[in-house]
Amino acid sequence: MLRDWYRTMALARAVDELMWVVGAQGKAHFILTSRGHEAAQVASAAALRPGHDYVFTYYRSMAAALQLGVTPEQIFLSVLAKKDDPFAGGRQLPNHFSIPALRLVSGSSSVATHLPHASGAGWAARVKGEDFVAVAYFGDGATAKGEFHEALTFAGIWKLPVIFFCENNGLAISVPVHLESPAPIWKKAEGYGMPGVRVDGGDPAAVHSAMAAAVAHARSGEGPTLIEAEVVRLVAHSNADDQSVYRSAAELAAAQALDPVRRVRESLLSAGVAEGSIVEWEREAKARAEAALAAAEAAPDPEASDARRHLYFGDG
Amino acid sequence: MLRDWYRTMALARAVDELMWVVGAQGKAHFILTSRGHEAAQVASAAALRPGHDYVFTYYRSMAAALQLGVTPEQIFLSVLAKKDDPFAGGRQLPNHFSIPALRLVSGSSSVATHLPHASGAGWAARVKGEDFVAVAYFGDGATAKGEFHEALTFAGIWKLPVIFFCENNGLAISVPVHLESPAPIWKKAEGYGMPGVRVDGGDPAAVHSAMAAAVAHARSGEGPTLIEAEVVRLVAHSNADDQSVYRSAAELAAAQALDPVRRVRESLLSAGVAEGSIVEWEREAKARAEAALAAAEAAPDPEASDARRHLYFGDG
Amino acid sequence: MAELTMLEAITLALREELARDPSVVLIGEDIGRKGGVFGATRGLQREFGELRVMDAAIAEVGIAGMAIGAACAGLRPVAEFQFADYILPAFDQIVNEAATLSYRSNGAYACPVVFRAPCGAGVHGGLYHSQSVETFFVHVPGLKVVVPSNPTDARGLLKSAIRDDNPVVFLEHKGSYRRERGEVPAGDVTEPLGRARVVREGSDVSVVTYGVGVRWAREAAASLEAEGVSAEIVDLRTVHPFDREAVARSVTKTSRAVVVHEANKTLGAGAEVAAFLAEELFEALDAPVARVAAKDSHVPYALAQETAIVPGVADVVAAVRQVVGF
Amino acid sequence: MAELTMLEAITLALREELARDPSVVLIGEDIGRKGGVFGATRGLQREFGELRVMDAAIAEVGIAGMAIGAACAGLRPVAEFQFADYILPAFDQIVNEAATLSYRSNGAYACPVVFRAPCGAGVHGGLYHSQSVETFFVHVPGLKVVVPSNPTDARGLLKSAIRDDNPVVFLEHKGSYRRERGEVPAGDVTEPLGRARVVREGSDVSVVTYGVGVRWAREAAASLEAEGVSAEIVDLRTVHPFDREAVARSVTKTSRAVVVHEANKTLGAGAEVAAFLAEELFEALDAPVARVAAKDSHVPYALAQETAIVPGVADVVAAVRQVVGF
Ligand SMILES: Cc1ncc(C[n+]2csc(CCOP(=O)(O)OP(=O)(O)O)c2C)c(N)n1
Ligand SMILES: Cc1ncc(C[n+]2csc(CCOP(=O)(O)OP(=O)(O)O)c2C)c(N)n1
Ligand SMILES: [Mg+2]
Ligand SMILES: [Mg+2]
Repeated sequence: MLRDWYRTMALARAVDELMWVVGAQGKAHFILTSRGHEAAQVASAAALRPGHDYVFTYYRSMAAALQLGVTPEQIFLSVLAKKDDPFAGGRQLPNHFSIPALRLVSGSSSVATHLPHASGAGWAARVKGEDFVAVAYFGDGATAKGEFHEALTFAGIWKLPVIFFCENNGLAISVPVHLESPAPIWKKAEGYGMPGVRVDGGDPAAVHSAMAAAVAHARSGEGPTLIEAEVVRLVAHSNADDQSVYRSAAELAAAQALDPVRRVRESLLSAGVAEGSIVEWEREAKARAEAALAAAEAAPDPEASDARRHLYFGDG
Repeated sequence: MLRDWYRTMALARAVDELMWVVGAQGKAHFILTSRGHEAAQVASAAALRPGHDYVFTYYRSMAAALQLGVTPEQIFLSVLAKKDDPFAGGRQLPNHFSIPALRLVSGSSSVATHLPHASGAGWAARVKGEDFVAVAYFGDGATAKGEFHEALTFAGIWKLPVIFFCENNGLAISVPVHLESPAPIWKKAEGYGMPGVRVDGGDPAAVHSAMAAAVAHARSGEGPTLIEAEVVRLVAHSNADDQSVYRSAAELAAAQALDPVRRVRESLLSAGVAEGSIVEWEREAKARAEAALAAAEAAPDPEASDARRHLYFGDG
Repeated sequence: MAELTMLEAITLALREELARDPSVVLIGEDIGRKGGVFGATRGLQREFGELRVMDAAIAEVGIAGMAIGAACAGLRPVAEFQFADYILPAFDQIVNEAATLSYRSNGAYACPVVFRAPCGAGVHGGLYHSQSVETFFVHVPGLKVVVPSNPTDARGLLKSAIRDDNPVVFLEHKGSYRRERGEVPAGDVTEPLGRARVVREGSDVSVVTYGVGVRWAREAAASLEAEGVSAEIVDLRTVHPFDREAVARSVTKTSRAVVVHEANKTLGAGAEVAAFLAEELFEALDAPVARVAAKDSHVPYALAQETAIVPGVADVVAAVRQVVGF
Repeated sequence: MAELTMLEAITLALREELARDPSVVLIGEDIGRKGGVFGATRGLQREFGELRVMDAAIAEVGIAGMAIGAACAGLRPVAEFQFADYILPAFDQIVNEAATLSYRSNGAYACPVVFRAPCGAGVHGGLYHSQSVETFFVHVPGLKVVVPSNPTDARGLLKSAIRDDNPVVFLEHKGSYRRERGEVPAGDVTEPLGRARVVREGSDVSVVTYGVGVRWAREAAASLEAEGVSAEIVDLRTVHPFDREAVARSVTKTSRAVVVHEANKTLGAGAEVAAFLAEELFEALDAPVARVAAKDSHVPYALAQETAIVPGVADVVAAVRQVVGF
């Protein structure tokens, strides 16, 4: 299991690094990243049933998306805003994951607005009497918004099958978490009558068992859970951000020391996995990312004449 | 002290009962009430410095307003929407208390929107280096709104001198508190890094000491407090509401048994206060309410020609 | 079928759609045990259960968000906002989330949500129980805005709104709830969104309006008749996107137009109608386009002042006289 | 004084007002340590401290509410919304709370708050970094809406907005931040709210616009000059309440009008200008009032599609030709 997760993490990292190159080349305008969040995303998504559970991601969820079945080709089609971008046809910024067959629901770029949507999907499960759960992925900064409160309030009152998965990287762009939340995030759960769990987001096994427990809890009708995964943001907020203005070299070094990809790699080695096969997986990941980019670059751009298409559903 | 509080409570009750008569007579269109909340309001407001501390009330805060220095005359001017209504000149529904000299700040009729305003006033205290505190009064239903969350988040992060005083009467119009909050209200405080206290809102001494502690805490720079006072709603939500549709006779009887005015009256008696003087205070209260109504009825109505005045500050 | 008030027609539409389609659900404050503060959902929770007719906490952002998320997972929610004044907290969810879902998913996700709210003044409710909020939604692509003027339209349009795959803001004038009564056709009859209706034929002037304005226009037209003025009344019914063809047809015929609504004048929905006419029917117009609307103010509680702000029949009569006499 | 970009002029205005008046405070996301995502507040937290230049949590309702409450207690807050797209969560606070405070307190409470936000498209930011939101606020009595087009106005109008006792929504086109540069006068110079300015004299047509539209109009006017068309440009500067006298004066002179803005056409601010002209200047107009605006759509990320939606110089030229050739 850890091996498969590592391969997905390595793929996410390879795609991520290539994205920044494409951005630096000016081929893509806006770059969003999951670098440092990979273990938390992959191990949590691995506890879900893709195509059955509804997943509301955010712009940092690329590794989770890959784990759920999104392909690197699809990601680069969105990074390059191509006509065949399956998420948005080039309308949205990159990495706004949306694939109905995977029950990955399109999100806006607004922080936290998708949390009540997850509660709504949980409501739908109860109305239909089906056993899917809904998951919302979001950051620490999102917990300050009223949507966080109202979403957890409804989920708690109606014992909706929802998992609120917070990836706490300690920053909201430049604002440190102590200026976003006056208390540890997992502690907010009690105010909503639901379990609150904090896990080391760099430890896939810990993340997976916490998520699996929350999913089982939700599926069996016992209601929602708030999970706080402690992660690190290894790079700038986006390619529009210069983090050196607000983040010291020491801070950055401390984050780098917690790079989840390296941490998992090391535990594989100490678990006796041959370095050779790890290197091979990493080579495959890079190759797959590069092939995906090449395919996407060859794809057509959206047509100006389609600019107003789908303003209303089914209008063409 | 308890005697003074009782006299204010009796006055609030007398004004309240007369309001409903005026409403039934069709002289006033909309009636809002503090009946059942008097002890919590009077004893908490008694811990404030009127004209120094900023108070953000809600439509149910009539007893608190009287304790802070609002007069029955002023209340009836607002009930009858008279030109000289000091709160709004007849623009607002009754009991939307606003008197700058008392630092009573005009509120809208929207639930919970004034909570962030109290946090903002607390911010002003810190910026100016003054020792006033800000208080927001609100109901249990208000705790579900995003404003509650964002207001407590800012107050908690910046240790603002704010007291969030929740009057939990178990209902939001017809919706019972278990459908408004998934957890006890006072328990939400921990998620905001502030003390949370629950008190019997029918016990003025308990309310006053909880409020006095919170005010001292805030004034000395230690930050905000959330207080939950358990109260009862003795009548319908407003004169537009028929509570018999959703509230059983047994429920109503249980609430009546907790009438704070009667409870305080009994404790005064058992404390040896002569019934005669209590009856005298009650007679005075009724007389004062009736005189206030008579004065307000004689006052002029607003002029149509002033309908657009003050749309912009200082425009006339 | 029996004569119903507009309020009864709305309850009927909700009951019919709940019965017809198990994916239809309602959410709102006090809509269950109390049946809504105006009674629009009376009896529905007992009939369909508390999960399908959900008494919501006071959390308008969450109510709108729950409805949107449920729609993504296959339901067709109808969210009630207790007063249109209290739909504003949900503005971001409706505008940035619901209105964009089809577009930003490149047509992959529909957003079949109806956002219902009682709107309008004249019931002496002050600043926060009197607002007309349609403008805020008419400016937004991806939304539809419906404002019925009578029981038959209220039922037929609400049924269409619930079956529509797009987010619809459905505004019900609370003054019309009991005042408007009429025969409602038997059977599963719907009214099309996006289509205006000429509710009175006339030759001298076109009164373009919707909602409560239709009643003012009818009463004005009746008294103008006595003066020999023949007014045509166009009930837009759907305010966004509005039926430009129907408006153009009528104004081309009468060459005079008065636009009427209760909302504030500045950038009220009538501004778009007037601008459209100034742009597209310049040559057909024999007189300036007049607008009858509220006097750009909040709605005060004191009766004399409310009356001074909110327009009515007399204002419509005066505007028509002025335009016809031009 | 030195030549400044519009962004530098805004920073200057904020620094000057913070220094001038200890009751002026700023609150917003990333405005402190980072100095704002566009740099509008760079250096100000170091200079004035973290209480007066507050790095806010991501909570727009709270940011607006904190500002309103602080204003009630004697401060003059300037709240920054990182993008105009994200001012919508605070819509209820701005419309139902800030805009009504003076009115509902019968003139007892002022609400001196400035709500600043970078607006507009053309920086390739997709649906949520490109919006024009002025319409939502122009419909609201009690609010003022300001959209500067150049550095001198940006500084002078922002200083006036901060000193104004009413809530002001101050929208800064992010495309103008670095593109617009100019001499900014030395000293404590302010520009009056509510006053338009004729930025180019002309005789054949009045181009009424604001914000980024002023640049389009200037470029269009220059190329139209070559065709012998003399265009007058009226920069509204304050979009609400707008300077009706100035617009009427210009259109009375030219008898032709083109209204230009980047916001969507349907019920964009231009609809009110066009409706006003159709109502009040009917006889002065020799041609229909044309509107240049976005094509009623969300703003897509893909460059070719964004360009297809958002208007520009060529659209202004075409509209003027059509109106002049009428
Ligand atoms: C409502 C809203 N306000 C502001 C923004 C601008 N913004 C984009 S990302 C971001 C920081 C989010 O921080 P966090 O939630 O911790 O997520 P992270 O990026 O750290 O994973 C902000 C403020 C936004 N997108 N939406
Ligand atoms: C934002 C908003 N939504 C809905 C309403 C309608 N409303 C008025 S009072 C009320 C119930 C408030 O309950 P609670 O907060 O418990 O206060 P109580 O009246 O019980 O003291 C509701 C839903 C409102 N005023 N504002
Ligand atoms: Mg973060
Ligand atoms: Mg209550």
